[in-house]
Amino acid sequence: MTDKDRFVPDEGLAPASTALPAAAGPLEELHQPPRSQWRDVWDQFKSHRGALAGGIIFVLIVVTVYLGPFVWDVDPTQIDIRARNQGPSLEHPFGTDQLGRDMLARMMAGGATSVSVGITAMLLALFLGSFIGVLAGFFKRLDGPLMRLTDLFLALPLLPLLLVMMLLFREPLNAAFGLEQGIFILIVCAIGITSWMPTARIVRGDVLAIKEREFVLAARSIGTTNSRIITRHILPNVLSPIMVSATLGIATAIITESALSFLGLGFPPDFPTWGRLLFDGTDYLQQYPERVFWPGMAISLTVLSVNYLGDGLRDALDPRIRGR
Amino acid sequence: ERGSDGNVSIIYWQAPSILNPFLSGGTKDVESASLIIEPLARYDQNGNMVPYLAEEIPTVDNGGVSEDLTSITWKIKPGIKWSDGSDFTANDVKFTADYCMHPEGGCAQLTKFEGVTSVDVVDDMTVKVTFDKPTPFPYGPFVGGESPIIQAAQFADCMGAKAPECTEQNFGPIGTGPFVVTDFRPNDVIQMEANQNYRDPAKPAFATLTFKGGGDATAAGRAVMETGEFDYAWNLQLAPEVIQQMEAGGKGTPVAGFGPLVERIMLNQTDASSDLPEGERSTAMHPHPFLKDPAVYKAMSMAIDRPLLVEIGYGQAGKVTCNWVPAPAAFNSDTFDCSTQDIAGANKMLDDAGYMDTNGDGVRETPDGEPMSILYQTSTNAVRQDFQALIKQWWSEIGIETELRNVNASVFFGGDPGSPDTFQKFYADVQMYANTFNGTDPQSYLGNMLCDKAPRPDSQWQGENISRWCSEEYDALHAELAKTAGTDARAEIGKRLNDMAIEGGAMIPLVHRGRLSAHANSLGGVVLNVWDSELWNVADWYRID
Amino acid sequence: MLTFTIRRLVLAVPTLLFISLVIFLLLELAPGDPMAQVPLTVPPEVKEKMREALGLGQPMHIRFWKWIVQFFWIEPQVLIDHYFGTSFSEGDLRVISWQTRSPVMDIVVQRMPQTLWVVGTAYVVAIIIALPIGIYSAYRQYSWFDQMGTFVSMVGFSVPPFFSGVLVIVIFSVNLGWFPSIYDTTHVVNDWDSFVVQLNQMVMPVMVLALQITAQLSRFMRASMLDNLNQDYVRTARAKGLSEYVVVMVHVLRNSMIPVVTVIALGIPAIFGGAIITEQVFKVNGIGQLLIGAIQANDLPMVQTLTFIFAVLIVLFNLIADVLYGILDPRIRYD
Amino acid sequence: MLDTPSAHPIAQIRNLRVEFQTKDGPVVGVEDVSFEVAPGETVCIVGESGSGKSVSSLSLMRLVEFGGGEISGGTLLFDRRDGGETDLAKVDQDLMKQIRGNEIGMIFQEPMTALNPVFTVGRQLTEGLRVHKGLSRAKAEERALELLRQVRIPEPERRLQQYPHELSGGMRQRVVIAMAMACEPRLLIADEPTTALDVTIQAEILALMDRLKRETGTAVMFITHDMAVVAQMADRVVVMYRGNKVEEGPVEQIFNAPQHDYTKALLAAVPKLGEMRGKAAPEPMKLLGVEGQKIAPIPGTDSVLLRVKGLTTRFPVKGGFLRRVVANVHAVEDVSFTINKGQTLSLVGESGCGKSSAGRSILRLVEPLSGEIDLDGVDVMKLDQSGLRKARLDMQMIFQDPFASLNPQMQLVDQVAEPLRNYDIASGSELHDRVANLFDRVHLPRSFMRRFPHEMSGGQRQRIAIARALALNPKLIIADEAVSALDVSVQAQVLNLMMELQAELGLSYLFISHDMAVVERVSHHVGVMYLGRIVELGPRARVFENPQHPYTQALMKAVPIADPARRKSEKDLNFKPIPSPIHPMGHDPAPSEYREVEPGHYVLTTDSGY
Ligand SMILES: Nc1ncnc2c1ncn2[C@@H]1O[C@H](COP(=O)(O)OP(=O)(O)OP(=O)(O)O)[C@@H](O)[C@H]1O
Ligand SMILES: Nc1ncnc2c1ncn2[C@@H]1O[C@H](COP(=O)(O)OP(=O)(O)OP(=O)(O)O)[C@@H](O)[C@H]1O
Ligand SMILES: [Mg+2]
Ligand SMILES: [Mg+2]
Repeated sequence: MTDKDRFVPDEGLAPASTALPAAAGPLEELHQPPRSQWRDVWDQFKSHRGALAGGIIFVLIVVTVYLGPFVWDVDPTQIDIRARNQGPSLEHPFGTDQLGRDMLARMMAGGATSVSVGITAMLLALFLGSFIGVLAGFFKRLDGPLMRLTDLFLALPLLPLLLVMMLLFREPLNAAFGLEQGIFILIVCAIGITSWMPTARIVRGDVLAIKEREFVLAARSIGTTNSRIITRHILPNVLSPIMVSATLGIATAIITESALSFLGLGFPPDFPTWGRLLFDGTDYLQQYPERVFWPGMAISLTVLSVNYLGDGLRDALDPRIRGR
Repeated sequence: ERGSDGNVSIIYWQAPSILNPFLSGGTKDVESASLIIEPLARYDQNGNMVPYLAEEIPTVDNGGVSEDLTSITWKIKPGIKWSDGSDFTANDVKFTADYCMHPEGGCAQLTKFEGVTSVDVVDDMTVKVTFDKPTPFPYGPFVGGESPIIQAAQFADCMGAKAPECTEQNFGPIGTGPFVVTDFRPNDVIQMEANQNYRDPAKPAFATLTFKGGGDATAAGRAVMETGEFDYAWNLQLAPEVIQQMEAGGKGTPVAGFGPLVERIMLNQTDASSDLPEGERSTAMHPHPFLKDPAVYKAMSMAIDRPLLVEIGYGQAGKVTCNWVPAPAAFNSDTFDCSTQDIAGANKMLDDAGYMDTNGDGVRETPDGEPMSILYQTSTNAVRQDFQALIKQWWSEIGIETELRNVNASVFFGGDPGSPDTFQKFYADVQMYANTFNGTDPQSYLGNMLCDKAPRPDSQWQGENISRWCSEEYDALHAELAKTAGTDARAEIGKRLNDMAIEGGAMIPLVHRGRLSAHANSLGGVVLNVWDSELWNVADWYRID
Repeated sequence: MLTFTIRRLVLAVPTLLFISLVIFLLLELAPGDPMAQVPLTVPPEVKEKMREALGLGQPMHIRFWKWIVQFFWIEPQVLIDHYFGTSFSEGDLRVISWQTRSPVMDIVVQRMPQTLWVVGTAYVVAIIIALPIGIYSAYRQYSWFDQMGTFVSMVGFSVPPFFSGVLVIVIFSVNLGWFPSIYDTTHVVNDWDSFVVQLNQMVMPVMVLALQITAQLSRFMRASMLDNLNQDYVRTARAKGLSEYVVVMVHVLRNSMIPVVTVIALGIPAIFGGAIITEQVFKVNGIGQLLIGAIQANDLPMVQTLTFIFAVLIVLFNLIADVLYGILDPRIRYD
Repeated sequence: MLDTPSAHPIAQIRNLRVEFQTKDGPVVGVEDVSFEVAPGETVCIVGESGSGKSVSSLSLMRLVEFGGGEISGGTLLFDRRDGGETDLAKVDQDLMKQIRGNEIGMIFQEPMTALNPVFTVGRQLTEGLRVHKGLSRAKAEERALELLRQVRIPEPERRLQQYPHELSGGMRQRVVIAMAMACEPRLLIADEPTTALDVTIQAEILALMDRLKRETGTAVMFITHDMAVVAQMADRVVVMYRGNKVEEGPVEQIFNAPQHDYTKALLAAVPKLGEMRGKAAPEPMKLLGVEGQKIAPIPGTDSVLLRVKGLTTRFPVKGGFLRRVVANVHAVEDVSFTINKGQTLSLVGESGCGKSSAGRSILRLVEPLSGEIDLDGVDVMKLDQSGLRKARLDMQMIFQDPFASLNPQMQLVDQVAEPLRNYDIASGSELHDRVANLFDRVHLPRSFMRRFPHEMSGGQRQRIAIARALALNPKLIIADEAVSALDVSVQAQVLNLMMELQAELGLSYLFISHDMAVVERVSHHVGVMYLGRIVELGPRARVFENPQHPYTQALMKAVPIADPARRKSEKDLNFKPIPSPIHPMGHDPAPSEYREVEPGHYVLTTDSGY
């Protein structure tokens, strides 16, 4: 073995799956009717109780934060200064904040931002990570430079990077997309650009292993071009580590956004996010503990549900498990 | 008795980086250094000057200040020793001036020495400062915490470009103050012990002092008032409820004092629209489409409920103000009253002036058809963000649409001409921050509104006239102030200048902010002073048993 | 293995130089001004003078070159001088922080102990907790214990330290009064009592940090164990009549530790880098706090030096992880 | 042996039933199996893949539990060393710990993975000894050394310090055997100990086990699906089929007078060396239960399709500080041959001799260093990438591992259609029709088109691989160990299919294999490779009946014959370890020179390294 990096797994994520599936299975099942791949995935997914629960909760959260405002149509920025710092009541089920804004409305508005940031930033990081990982793993010549690039990004300090991005891109983005959209894009990019590295390493390791598998050689022998080998043969087979990165990615993105709020680099102040609500509530921890309870709970619940969802998806997408 | 009360511990949520106030203008550095090095005279809690290392305050009356107001002569108190045991002389005073005025030194307190042509040692105990022109207020050099005296012997090799190499000196200056440094950890903690050569043999009461830095205001307040780990916490800018809650902890007491610090909204007199080319944006070339109209800014001011802002944001550490210079008391104008919100009045004023919501979207348009929507920026800070939200709401009630933006403080207040987000560039319609001045004389502070101080591209966007407000009348009156002596006469002009700026719509003052600090109930002798270092009388602190 | 190591080390030099250039350019581009924390009462002309005194007037490439010389040539000399009493570096200008006007490296050295005490202990504690949890969760996959472990570690993973830190302070310092809320960096450990005091003040930050690290490490350990538990050699070991303990704790664990150990090694730079938010919340004032403070004050030499040291550590521990892998796994030989 | 039939059996399995709890409900691994093993006796258990052989043996060790299985019925009586018969199905795991390794030893299927990669051989060998026999470290090592000598590992002292990956497959399997023998168990279970190995190594291992059994008197339970191995080893045979025992009897009886249909089919499917003696052209095998089989020789033509001359392929070995090439693996060295249209050339030889490399070089899936490849007038060596893509329309490859060579994430229809899509040969419904036709060609129901590889058996998977190779209507198919991984019965089906296609479509094959019996069945010509060179090349009949090169002769001797009457003894075998194919830079081996011993039958005269 001359190439070492493929053995080096990455922080926090499940290790790459490299083992080959066992030989022939029993012959009996051959006479069952054929099933579609997605039904299979779904069947496997359904049988994972945690995953199902996680999925349901996640969908519930998503539905609540996006559709909730149509039901509970209180403006989250509406200040009712007489109703400051109230506990839960019928009028304000989650209470109000220090300016008398309705916490339920703010939680939903904040959730919409946090979840959107989480999902889009994760998608961006995933795209970058997979792209770089696949290129590095597949083309030997690109491997060294791309991995050094990964080192570089790991070493870059996040904060100055963010400031530079704010400096260079905020105005043009604001001009092109409006303030909220502009900031949203900026933050998503910032999180995405600084969190793709683990994915890239894992994907690269897996691609290196899969590239050596015989079906890739077989594909080459039937005249498949490189780009098709990558899209049809390599990518589907690194899907499960990518899925795991994805689920962890949503969680990290939501948490990173809250840290950005902590450092004052996040969304505009009248733009609630769960991270900001949690941070703002921390000062009032002793007086109004429910103010930190709701956002803290929401973040944890989302992260948990996404994690279970990811576990289930990984099992469901892995033919080694599904096939049995 | 000196050293009898053990240890006193102070927490500043911003940590001192250096103990040489000439190399850093930061409050944290100036105040921590004030425990060690002292000026010739200080301001007391009422803003009166009191002699420290000087025998008395020189005035025209006692002959210390020359009749033509071009020089001032200080006499040093006899018998003062540096903490290393050597004598404090006029030489040290002259050296301090030379040190700060060295062209390559980058001295942060250079304004203190503005107009000084020479500092001469008359004799060991006398030093004379000469100015280039009559200076009605000659108490810049060597007065107040920003201008202490450093030891000539220690800093002799640290002049000019060499200043930063003198780490040892900058971290442990020899002083005449009540404490000497035993261990300095930059941006973390300073340990000190009582100065054995301090001029009052009974002071300080504490043998050692710990000065911890870092964290945030909440944690500092908690450490003093709730857990009792620390004796003194500085500048607790916290929501009033939080302060109340902490006070209920029963271990400490918050104290407030008011200097001239005002939280205000600056109104951009120029157009900051991003449609304009870089270099013309936010410059006098393009006046603001509607903010210069008195009806508009007055309506905007009327729509604000200042008492509520005080209650929410500052509690006992805030007062309603309509003035730019609310202190010292002599300078506080009583021309305006703005303590009641008047939305209806504001609406009427706008209606009358022809700003109507012609298209029914809830936002008024100018007579030219431009919607009245403004960008409102400030630095990132919990209280400011609450203010933004409230004011946005009030302004929406008078048909002005507001978009909010907050900028990281280090970018906002940093003067990087390359950044579009600095408060000097003011690429927004209105912006909120607080400003103040040192000492008790507002002359140069009032100079901030002079026409030529407006930040411009050709001045690298430097300049204090942030709102780019300009009035010839004002400039003329300010020139007169610079020539006028006598407190009463100066105060009269000062108030008129203040009124002109407010009336003319340079800014909307919001809250007169005090300083809120907290001390442990067991710490006696604390007198909060907003005119000088908060720790000015640390020598008098003692432990209540 | 030796040539591999040396080759990687040699290759690391251009990589690091490039990284340092990128960091430098990034910091140059970043908006911000070392004068941001100077009060507004100081007029712009004075600030301009102060900037010049910091050397900001010089063109960019000269400043970069100066930094390179100071960091790679003068600082090592200072180190040599310090240890051998020589005086190579006398009179040379070291990397000077703009905030404190003192050599950056001195401050870094000063900050190291508390960072290592707190973050390092947290890391060790996390490892000690995470490994058994991971092992047992994998061995009893989908058991009650496993589910519990997943739940707790996920919650631990999802709570930001700016919240969990304040929460434990409110509970343990304010309400119970067990531990100090502010870390005393000057505390010297020289006997048992002072050690107890040190432990006391470390408990909370270590708890908060360890929670997060444990969450990730235990997941990783579990995954690695699961991968190995189904391997053929485990069956062989059982067929030999070894007890379950030996099978799991010797055969499986040894194999599972290979990736985990490298992951642990890859996490070590983070110890030296400190924990920005946790240090801030508990006022530990270690490297993390130093970095964030320097960034906020736009102290470019400090930020540049710290991030560069961090980059060096990342590259170095990447290499160490690879080498460790080679040592732990006899199948891997780097030529 | 059988001359002590009255001896009390060491293990009696009665009505064993094992179930696995899966997500789709319980699965029966073994339904009802009973048999017994007497001391000093070798019982072979045969049956196709998945018939429950492994599960039965693992049940006896009580290791099924760790795989999620459960013994739901039957008794497993075991005669313990200190007297007393125990029902292993009932004892607890603590007692089992003392029995496992101590009284029952087990050898596993996969020598590559059965050893723990991170412990030295010595450590793994001594572990059991120290647990069961309470030996000190030094004593245990002494005994380990003795064991290694017994299994005839060269340089046993050094081996103790080595890690498993540093040993070859054969050596590793010998270590596993030594490990199983360490505590002198009374019963040795060997679960397909040679399936993954080469003929030559297999022969050695079989001989070794036989000798050990004779020397120690251990009872052996030998699991395999290779009838030739059974013939070589067994005293008694148990035939299993889908979780049941279908037949049991002494080895001669099973081979000569099989009773059960399954046994008959199994035996029929086994290609036997020498069966083709006297036949000029290959012909399909006669399979039981297949109606209307047309058995006709496939003569092929005499026109040349592929001409390979002086093919040399080397792999660089990088090293040193700058990672420069310091040496080369001489994988293929000056190889020349021709293949005629409609005929098959087989390449045989031990693992690592360069067969695959030669095949891949022809397709230029690895870049040859030099040589000429002429495929029906096209100079393959001169083609650029796009030309090469076009040339691959004419030559296709089938890979060794039917699972590994299919993408687990793609439906079969897409995999078969992929080459057609790649060359834009067909699309839409035409594509679908062509794929359906291909499925018909390889005798797979069209309903399989939407399945995934994991839903197929090994044989079916290999048919998909063949269909995919056929999609482009190639003239030449390189079949790299295309049947090695398959069960005998499946292997026979696939072989027949390949021959059928050859007869119908006039395909040419380059057939790469190490199984001499299979090669004899399918080829027109045979090339024997050793260390990168062809040492002997000629018509199949000549090479098999009149091997000239010493290596060919040794290879022929090693092949076990599926006939209990013709067992090989250990002394027939003499294999030298293969020398390293790695040579330093600049090493320039002499060209190969051949002597024509008979018309078309060439033997290498220059040094081959053997
Ligand atoms: N862990 C398991 N879970 C579920 N089913 C299993 C498990 N192990 C074996 N089986 C099933 O038990 C049956 C018998 O398997 P076994 O491994 O004994 O076959 P085998 O005869 O040894 O085959 P091979 O020759 O491929 O090794 C098969 O149908 C298989 O699917
Ligand atoms: N990509 C490669 N890089 C370096 N060496 C290789 C490579 N592929 C094969 N080799 C070496 O070339 C030699 C011939 O290998 P090849 O795979 O052709 O053997 P084979 O006869 O097909 O063996 P098997 O029966 O095990 O498949 C071996 O020594 C092998 O280690
Ligand atoms: Mg088996
Ligand atoms: Mg091969």
